[in-house]
Amino acid sequence: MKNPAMRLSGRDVRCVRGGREIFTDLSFSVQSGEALAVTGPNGAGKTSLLRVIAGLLALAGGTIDLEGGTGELTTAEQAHYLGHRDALKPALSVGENLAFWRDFLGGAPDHKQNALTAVGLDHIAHLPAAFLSAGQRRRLSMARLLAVRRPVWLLDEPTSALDAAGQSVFARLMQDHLENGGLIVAATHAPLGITTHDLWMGAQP
Amino acid sequence: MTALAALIRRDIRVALRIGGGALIGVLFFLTVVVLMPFAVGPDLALLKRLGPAILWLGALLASLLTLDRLFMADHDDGSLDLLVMSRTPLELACATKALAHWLVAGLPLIVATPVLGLLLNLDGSATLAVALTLLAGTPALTLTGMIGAALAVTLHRGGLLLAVLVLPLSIPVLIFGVAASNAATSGDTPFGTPFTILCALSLASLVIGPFAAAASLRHGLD
Amino acid sequence: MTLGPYESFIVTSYVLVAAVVALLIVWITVDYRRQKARLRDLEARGVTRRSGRSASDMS
Amino acid sequence: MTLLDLANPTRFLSLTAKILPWLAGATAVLLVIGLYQSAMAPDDYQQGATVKIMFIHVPNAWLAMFVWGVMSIAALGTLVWRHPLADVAAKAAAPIGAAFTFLALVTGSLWGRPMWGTYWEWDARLTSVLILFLMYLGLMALWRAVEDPSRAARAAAILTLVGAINLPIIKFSVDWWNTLHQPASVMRMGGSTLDKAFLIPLLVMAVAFSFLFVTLHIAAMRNEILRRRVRSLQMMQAGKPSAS
Repeated sequence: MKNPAMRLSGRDVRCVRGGREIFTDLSFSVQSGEALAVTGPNGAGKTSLLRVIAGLLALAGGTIDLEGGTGELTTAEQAHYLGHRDALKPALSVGENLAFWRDFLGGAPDHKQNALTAVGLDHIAHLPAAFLSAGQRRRLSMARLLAVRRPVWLLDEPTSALDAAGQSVFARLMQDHLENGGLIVAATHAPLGITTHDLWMGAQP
Repeated sequence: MTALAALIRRDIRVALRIGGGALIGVLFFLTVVVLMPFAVGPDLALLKRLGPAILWLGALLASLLTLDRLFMADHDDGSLDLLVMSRTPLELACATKALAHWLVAGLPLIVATPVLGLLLNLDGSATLAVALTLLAGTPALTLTGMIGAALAVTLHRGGLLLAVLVLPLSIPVLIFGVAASNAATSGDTPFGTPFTILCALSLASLVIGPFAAAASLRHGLD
Repeated sequence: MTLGPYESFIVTSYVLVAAVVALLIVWITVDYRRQKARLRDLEARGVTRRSGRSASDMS
Repeated sequence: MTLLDLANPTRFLSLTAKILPWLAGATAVLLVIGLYQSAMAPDDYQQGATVKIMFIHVPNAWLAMFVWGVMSIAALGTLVWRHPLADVAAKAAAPIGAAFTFLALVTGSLWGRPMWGTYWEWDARLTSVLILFLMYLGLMALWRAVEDPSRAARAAAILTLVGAINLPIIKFSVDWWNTLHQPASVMRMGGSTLDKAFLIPLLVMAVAFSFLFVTLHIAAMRNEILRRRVRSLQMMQAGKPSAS
């Protein structure tokens, strides 16, 4: 199932957080099949930009538009946000954690097992999430992106804590997503393993 | 509907599993009520008179203290971001979380009431009246407390601040809850009037609570 | 054996004690079966205590 | 059978597997004898047949305190000697102790009802047992609050020991509080002048219940050892990469 052609664009975006201006006059544009890698030094506002797009931070100025999406839904409602924190409950099992997000976000029932297999966690689906290592927790939150289809992926340092194998798995998943007409905005320090457009934030080097 | 059912299932599971604090509220309720006679003396006639008030105060504090983590836990692990972003209206999600919380933390208080009524020398009808008023009133406590829990996330503070914010809001519930229980015990005032008002308070907070909590969460995220 | 006017209290106490003790026994038995089943399940999946040094006998 | 032998959980499991049926059998026999003797015991000239409640109330009350004592020793084992089975013993004992304390409370109040006219009187002895019950529940809540049992063990051990030191103080305060408010008018048990006709069934029942506790405790400890084994195996399993 291919997503219709979409374009996520921001014009003159300004972000103020705690009274401090994080960035201003930032413009960007990504369309279906493209990935935007947001790079820059710590504190440049990469995470803030993702949270602004996700609707988790108020827009202080400018506009963010998603063209070609489902009309009545907001950008946030058509997006996946993979933040620093994994949104997992240690008391629930791996499978239960994923099943909850699949049901809550409205994914198809059969996607859970496939998603777990894709990230290589299917053999420990019954174990409590408390037993997972940082990298495995990351893989489990990646599985969420697969269990529920959303055209826009907002990824904050997605490959941190992942080993080489995990990074290549994730690169393949992102590639599939792009080929299906999805689009990705990722804040990152490390190369993602896919072709990206770069958006540099902070002072010009 | 699946979304809300999933949320309720998750919250109940997390609360009941190891590490969850579902039954600590009841234990607190039990302890507070048992402590009272040491302060006022073991005079059974006096305890009988104070019984409904003691039970109500205990239930108020117990339901308030367990609310602390209602949104904070979700905020700390990042789940709250996803709840806010989802297609399910945040108000509904808040109401659902309140319902799940009430089921694991509020309902056990009502189940424990008869035992505590025994300790406070309340007779059967008085205990029943207190249990009934708690059943009608604790939803209001949970729902107004939820506003405080949402504010606590915004302010990155829980605990005592939450209590200071929410306790004044719960005064009406306390007044009519105790009034209805006393009316049933003494019998010189009608039970119906305060009890109806108590139900009305619960219904009103069912409307106000989720909206206020959702608004506070939306504007408080960063 | 007559139990006098308070027969119901005496019978209730004995029944309650029996019930709670029975509950304890049932809980312990069920718990034992469950842990055993989990161990068997883990063994079937090829996870054994001999397969890694990290799992000491304790904890 | 030295303490050192028992320190190895695997040996503990195989040893107790042999002992447990005998313990259970002895408990059953003792209980039957105790119950028969209790049934045959005469009525008290003051209390009538309600004295029969004593035969189950007193053993439960005795175990309520004894189990806390066992847990205190286990707590010392955890904190001082770092005996590997100590926190297993402490954790397994808590729910059993709570159950006996609950029974002591309920039978006490059922025994008191005919004497006092109410189920509950803020009598010093009952009140102390009630506080002991609350402390058991708190301890169980503490065990449940932390997922990692060895981390919970330290906290629980400290709480258990503090409780053991505090319990006499609490008992003393409650006694004082009670006499302050009401002259001792409540039922007094026969004390040392207890008639032989009551004393023998009572002792048999006390021994039978102690055996019951030991049996249940060992069985619960076995479960706890298995539970930890499952946990560590699962953690190993989580650490291994996918087989596929």
